[in-house]
Amino acid sequence: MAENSNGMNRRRFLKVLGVTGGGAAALTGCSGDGAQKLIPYIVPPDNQIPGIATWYASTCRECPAGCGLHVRVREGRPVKLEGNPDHPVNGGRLCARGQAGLQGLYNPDRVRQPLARASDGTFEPISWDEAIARITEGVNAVPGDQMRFMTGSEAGTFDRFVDDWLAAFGSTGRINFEPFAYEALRHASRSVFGIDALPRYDLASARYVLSFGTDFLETWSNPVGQARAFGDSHGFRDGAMGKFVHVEPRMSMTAMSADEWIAPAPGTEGLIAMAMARVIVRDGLASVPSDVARLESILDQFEPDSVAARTDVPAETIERLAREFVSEPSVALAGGVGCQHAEAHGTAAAVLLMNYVAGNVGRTVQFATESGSAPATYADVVGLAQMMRDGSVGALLVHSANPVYATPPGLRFVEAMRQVPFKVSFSRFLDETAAECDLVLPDHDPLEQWNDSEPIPGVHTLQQPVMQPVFETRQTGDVLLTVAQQAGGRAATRLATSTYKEYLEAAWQRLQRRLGDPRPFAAFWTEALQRGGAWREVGTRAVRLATPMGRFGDVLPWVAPADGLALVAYPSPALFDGRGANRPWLQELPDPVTKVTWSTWVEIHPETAAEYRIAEGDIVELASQAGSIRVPAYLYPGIRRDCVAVPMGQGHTAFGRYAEGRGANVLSLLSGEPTAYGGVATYTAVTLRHTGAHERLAKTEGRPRQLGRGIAQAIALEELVHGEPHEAHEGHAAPVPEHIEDVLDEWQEGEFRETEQGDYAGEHPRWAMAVDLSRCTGCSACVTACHAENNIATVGAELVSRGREMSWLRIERYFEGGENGVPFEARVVPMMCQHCGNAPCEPVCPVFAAYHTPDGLNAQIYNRCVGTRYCSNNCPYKVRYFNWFDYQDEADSTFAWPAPLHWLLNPDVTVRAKGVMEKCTFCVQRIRDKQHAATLADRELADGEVVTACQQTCPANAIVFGDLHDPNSQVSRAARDARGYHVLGDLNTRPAITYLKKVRNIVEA
Amino acid sequence: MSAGAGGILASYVHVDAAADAIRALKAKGYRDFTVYTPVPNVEIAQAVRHRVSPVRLWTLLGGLTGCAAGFALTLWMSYDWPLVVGGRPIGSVIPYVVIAFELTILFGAGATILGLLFHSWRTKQTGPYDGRFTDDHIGIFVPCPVERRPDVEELLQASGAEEVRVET
Amino acid sequence: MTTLVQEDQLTRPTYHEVTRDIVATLGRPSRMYYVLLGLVITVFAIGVVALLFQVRYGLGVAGYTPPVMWGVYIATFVFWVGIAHSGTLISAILYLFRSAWRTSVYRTAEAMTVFAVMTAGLFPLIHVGRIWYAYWLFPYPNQRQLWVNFKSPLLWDVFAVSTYFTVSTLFLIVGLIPDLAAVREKATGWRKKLYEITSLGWRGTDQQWRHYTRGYLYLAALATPLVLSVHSVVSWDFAMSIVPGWHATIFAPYFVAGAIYSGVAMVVTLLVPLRKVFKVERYITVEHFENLAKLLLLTGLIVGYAYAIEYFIAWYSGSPYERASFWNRAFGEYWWATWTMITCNGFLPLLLFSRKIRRSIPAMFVLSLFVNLGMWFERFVIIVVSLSFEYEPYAMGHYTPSWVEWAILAGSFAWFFMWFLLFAKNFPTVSITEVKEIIPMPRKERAHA
Amino acid sequence: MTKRALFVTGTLVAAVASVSLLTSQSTTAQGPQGDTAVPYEAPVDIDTAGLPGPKQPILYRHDVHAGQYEMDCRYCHFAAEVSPSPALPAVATCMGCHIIAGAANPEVQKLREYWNERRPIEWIEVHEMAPFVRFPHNRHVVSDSGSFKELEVVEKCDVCHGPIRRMPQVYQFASLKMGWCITCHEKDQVSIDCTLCHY
Repeated sequence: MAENSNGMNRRRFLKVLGVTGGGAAALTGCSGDGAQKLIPYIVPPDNQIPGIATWYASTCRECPAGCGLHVRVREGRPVKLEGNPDHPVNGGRLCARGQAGLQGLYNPDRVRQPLARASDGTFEPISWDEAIARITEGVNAVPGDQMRFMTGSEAGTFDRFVDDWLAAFGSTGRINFEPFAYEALRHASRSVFGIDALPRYDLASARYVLSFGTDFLETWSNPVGQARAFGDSHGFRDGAMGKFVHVEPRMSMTAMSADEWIAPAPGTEGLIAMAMARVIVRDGLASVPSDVARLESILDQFEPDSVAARTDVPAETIERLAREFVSEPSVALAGGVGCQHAEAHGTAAAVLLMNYVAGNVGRTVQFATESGSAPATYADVVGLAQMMRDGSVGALLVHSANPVYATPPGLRFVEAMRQVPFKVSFSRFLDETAAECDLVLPDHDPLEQWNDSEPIPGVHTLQQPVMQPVFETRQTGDVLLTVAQQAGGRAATRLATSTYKEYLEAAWQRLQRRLGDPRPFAAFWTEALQRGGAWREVGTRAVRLATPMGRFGDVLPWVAPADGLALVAYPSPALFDGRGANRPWLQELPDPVTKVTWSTWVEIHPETAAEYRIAEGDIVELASQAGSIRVPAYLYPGIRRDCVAVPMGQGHTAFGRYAEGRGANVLSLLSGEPTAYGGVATYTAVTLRHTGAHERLAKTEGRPRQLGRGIAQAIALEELVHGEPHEAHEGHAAPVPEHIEDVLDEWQEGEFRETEQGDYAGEHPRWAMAVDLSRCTGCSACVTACHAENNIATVGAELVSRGREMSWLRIERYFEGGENGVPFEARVVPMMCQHCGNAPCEPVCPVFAAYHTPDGLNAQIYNRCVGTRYCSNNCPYKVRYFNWFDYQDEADSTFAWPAPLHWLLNPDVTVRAKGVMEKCTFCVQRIRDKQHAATLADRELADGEVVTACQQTCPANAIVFGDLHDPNSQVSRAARDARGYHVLGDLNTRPAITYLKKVRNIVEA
Repeated sequence: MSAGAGGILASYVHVDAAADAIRALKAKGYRDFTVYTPVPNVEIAQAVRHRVSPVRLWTLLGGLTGCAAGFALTLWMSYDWPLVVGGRPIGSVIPYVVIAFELTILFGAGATILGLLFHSWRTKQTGPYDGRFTDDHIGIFVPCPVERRPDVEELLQASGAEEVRVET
Repeated sequence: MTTLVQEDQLTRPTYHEVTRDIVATLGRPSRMYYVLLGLVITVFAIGVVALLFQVRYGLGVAGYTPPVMWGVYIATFVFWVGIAHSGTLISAILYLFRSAWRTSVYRTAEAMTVFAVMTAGLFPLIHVGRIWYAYWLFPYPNQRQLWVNFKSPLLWDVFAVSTYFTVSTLFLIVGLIPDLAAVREKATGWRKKLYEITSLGWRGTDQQWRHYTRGYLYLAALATPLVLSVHSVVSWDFAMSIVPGWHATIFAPYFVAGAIYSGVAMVVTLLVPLRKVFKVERYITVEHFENLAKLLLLTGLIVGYAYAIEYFIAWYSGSPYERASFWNRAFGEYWWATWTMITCNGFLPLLLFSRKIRRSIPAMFVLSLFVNLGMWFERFVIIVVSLSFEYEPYAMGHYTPSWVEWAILAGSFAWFFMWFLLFAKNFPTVSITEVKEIIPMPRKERAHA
Repeated sequence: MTKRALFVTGTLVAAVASVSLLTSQSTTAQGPQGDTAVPYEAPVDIDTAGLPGPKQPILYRHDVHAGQYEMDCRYCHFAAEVSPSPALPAVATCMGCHIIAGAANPEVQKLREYWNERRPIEWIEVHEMAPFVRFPHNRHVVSDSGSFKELEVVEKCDVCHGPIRRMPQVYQFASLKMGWCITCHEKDQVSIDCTLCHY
């Protein structure tokens, strides 16, 4: 194993390896001599026992949200990331991107040692000493005012550190680059309330959520935390639930969870908000703040009737929304996709204003007394590019930012960069920006380094190294300090600390003083490390309308061009702005809306597509003034006829084997010019052309409609609360009359009693699960969690297009309505093995590879499986997955774990061989682990002790797991719920999974 | 029947002639003669008048054994390591009927063949034989001591044998 | 049915002529024979290569697209098992019915049965994911102390098919013994040796005939229920599942009829060239083809009826899954396969109502080819189309076979014909003894008259 | 008649034979070895070439450490009671004693080289489990079910590892095949559910 891990630090590797468990052992079959090697530690690391997982608290840095992590470490290798339950940001949950953090750590395409540009333009590996010598020389050569340092959005100690470091070199040239800097929203709070801060939305206590294109369940701000809050407020509980209305030209993943989706003309969301404000003031629906009087004149321009025509939303709808909005605790959201068009600052302002008018500001919309450090606006980046072009930048240092990819090519950032004589990247990967640099000094992975972050004012969350570095990388903080020392002079004196960790601890000592914590620092520090950070209360401040108020002409909407179509470019829920593109898990994660993997696509309304004679998979050319891309078409009824939508994140020209040359980068359609509020406009006019080419979309979806089979069931709130719950059975009627069914059941019981002997005597638990569809948002975090926990292979686009994906857990997405007047609706249902009591897959297996365990699991014994695949044919849920190829043989093109990616394999789970069937096991390894623990401690398992991977990570808390034989367990109670139903229950498969119907808070027309 | 014992071998073209000869021989009290025919022939069979072949008993017993074995095998194996599949009883007889049936046929057929070989070989004749007997001639071989040959010969000739020769 | 062949219709050869003519078929093979043999062996080799390729890289090299987990392999398996059936029907069932006309065709049919089962038997192995563990399907004592699951229809298959192979092989051999004795007398050189051994010292004594006729009768009596059971069991592979389009009580009789239908067609396909090459038109006459044609017509009608009734029940059951499945079958992505099947098996055989066609050998030959094609497609439709459209709409998929599957399919035909060619030149393909049996032996009276 | 009777008995014999053939044969698991009371002298000079089992980078003598000096197995395999994996002693653990002890011994010198060079010792795995099997050592070492009730911990080790306290060089004692596991589990009425070990 070590032999073929070129560039990997062998010694460290051996040290960390310890004794490998089964999963990894399966991969070490290739070690030179046949004999298995057992490699002990030289010095035993404290608190690590081979075979027992150690957990460390840390912070996820996959996006600026800054979720708390618990890292599961086995034999020195992190094998699973889970949310930190005590963490205020994410409360123990993670999204798909967070789960995939491991694939950043173990990514085979990481920069394995310092690289320097050779004379022939290629990179050559160099030693760290030389690397540091070169950078020191480089930065000493340029005067401070010509030095520019671009980092990602760093809210924390590193942020200050970089400033200090630059200062030490007499520079202030700091750019804090984040592709989505929420410029419009900031601009709006400045113009409306005169404060430069982002509002905090309190989703948990709002009973009525009105989102103006804010993708708050996908990528915007803190999706995990918001999903949790949303789940609590909108999920159905004892006869009540909140209502969620989403206003956006396209039904995004977030919109799929909405009770009502309103598709206005693109860019006119602001008008609707203003009109609603107008209605509220006009009819005095709410006790409006006194200073609203100043707005009357402005609001007059926004009578619903006049607005209706421009927004394409009927006046009565607007009136209704306004009434509903003030009828209960509500919040209107601005930001995200809906606030990225040229006039988005107007939209944001309008929404804030409406919140103000409705009296939400100070309640569900709050402004913290301290505003965290703001990332640079896109305008700043444009400024930087300009300076570079002028040649007034002597040295450019880039850390965890990829401007070359993440800015519109129209900006021509690359050309600008080439004017800079000395360019250094601290990137962990050879991304587009690093590829342009002269020197690459790879930073540690977030899981290998000391750091902290303050994603939300008051939340100080820590990162600690959870393993020995995989490669010859160094933490940038330390590198910079060494540089400062070597540079000597003022720099050396101003940065006295020798390691970044010291600098960090110093910062935390200050924090401790600030918190007034009397204990010795060591105690405080240790506790912080264990908790994952330190939290303090940050108050909110009252805000009034600014005087003078910003221009309200801003509310003028972005007008979609009459000819051609309006393009909506949105961040991909899986790949975000593209930084996830080198993680196979995320590439293979079906998009929550389109279910497409491994590629870019353009969403077109079927009717529009018909006009252009475009079928699914046809390659179309999208062209704007800025440029053009060729992408396959996906026909999506959930988008306006005059719009098309393309996700961001693909079309990388560098960034490793999984990202390179895949799909297209939609940014090339967007103008490089900054908008009035200094952002990138992601709405633009495009023309569509059918190229005549065609490709088979690599999507996991068979058919988008349920054919009336009641797989994803929903029920209207009234019907549930007042109507007869049991009448709500959707799909067709049961195939046999009641009295026959009773007879059948009796007979079934008889059969069951017959089976209850020996091991099956029934004192065992029966493991079962319940999934609450009124909470599930389809975010697919569970899917990636399942990949991570169960060593599921990723198979690549070609195999996915042939339906051969291995994901044990899939989120089925079904469309409802959308034609002849029925409002369009999308439903999601997580589909995994149902562990049926009458499992059809079991009796057909000739060799008992599929059988029923005494504790009610539908077991699949991989090593007994011969591969007849009869079980899969006979599984009505189609949740069994077959190993068509050998995914662990590096000789094969389908090899799924190129070193060191195989280090993330869970040692407790067998890596399945070629030619065997596999499927969801209810995380049997976790069950057995807890059972062993309980037996050794001589006690009974408690309810909720066993937590499956999907349940653990679910941001909306939609999944419960436990013992069905215990009448008081959560899962039994859920199974008895009036909303409960079994998918395809009329087949008498007796599934162990109960689905709780989605509840739609709508007034049935 | 002692090997190589001499006798008279007659060959016929006409089936009725052969039948007459057989009847005549029986009338004269000859029992252990052998009749060769290219095909099974009703007339000859009636003339010879054998008891029904015991092979059928082999078939019956084979079949019964197979059936028993089928149920024994399936049931015993099911309970030797009981595993529940699809909520069915451990030993569910209905599906096992198929196995039992197939084994019935298999053992039955096997036993029939064994019986066939066993009996045919037991009664295998080592007397003289002529290749034409599997083509288009009927043969009758009457083993008899020298002193009785003349009248046997005469009898066979009379019944219209195409050829009669003495085998020693 | 004994009167199917009027004695006067058959220009009566003498016993001697029968022996002569049929032994003549074992004479020196023509160059054409070797060319053909070489061809099939080559094609077979290609199939083997494809299989090795699949074993090395995994089943993924076949065109499988979940949820279609079974495809060409199982379809072809069922196809060959089906082919096998007519042999036993003609040799056993018609034997019990004492139908005289079978005598000159049954040997060919029976040989075809054995080779067809040998071919079919390969496919369950070819289609499993871990062929090297296929022996786990047999209940043998092992250190794991594990047994097999007798509730699985696949296990029934294992027993049914292996039993069928054993019994039909025994049946063929037993039938051959007297013939081999006859051939023995004419043969020379190594072949004489061969026949001396294989004829087990047969002499046709009264005692031998006494046991032989009984034994043969009982073998036929056992083979008859067996042949019905085997394809029933094969059909239960599908009927026992809950897949819409598979889960039907009509399957057993429907499959048996279909099996005999395809088998008879294959017999015709084989007999037409055979009688020409071997110049045995005198024994295999138009009458035989007409009788086979009538069998085809009968079974064809049953199959057609089954098709119709499937759709009726799908509608009548009221089950939305069944209805959707059959709607998809007729008008879905695979409509072409379905309509090929219905045309070849449902409509074309209706031509056989015309005596002209029944008695026209070229017409029969062409028709038999169509029926073979149609019956292969029937299996393809039942398996692939049903699987591609099951319960879970999200998990529906479309399957197209890959070159590996086509190569192995071709290889299986080559394998079958290889054995048949080898058999035809070394063993009598027309039963000498039984043909003689229906020719009365010469009698004194008539001779004198 | 005789013939018929003979036939009947024949077939019956055949049937019985076939069934009895199918009865599971049993592999016997070795219990704890003889009297551990009597102090044991490990042989001083042994023919290393002739020893069974793979040749290890260092000839670590279980018979000396665990046998003669009666060191508890858990001194080195410290995790055996708490973890599915018994754990290997870190080089530091060895050096705990050998920093002084056995300086003269060439094998100990090898050990010290490893230590000085901070090199891990790459032991050859003797008891190699198939990757699809889970064997939690802790459950077995702590177990008191069936025949394990009256066993000392070290004796429990012996059940699978055999006379390891008499082995100069460790060799695989038990077959570690599934049948062998099952026999013991059945004897002691421990569950034989497949997912106990396979997942």
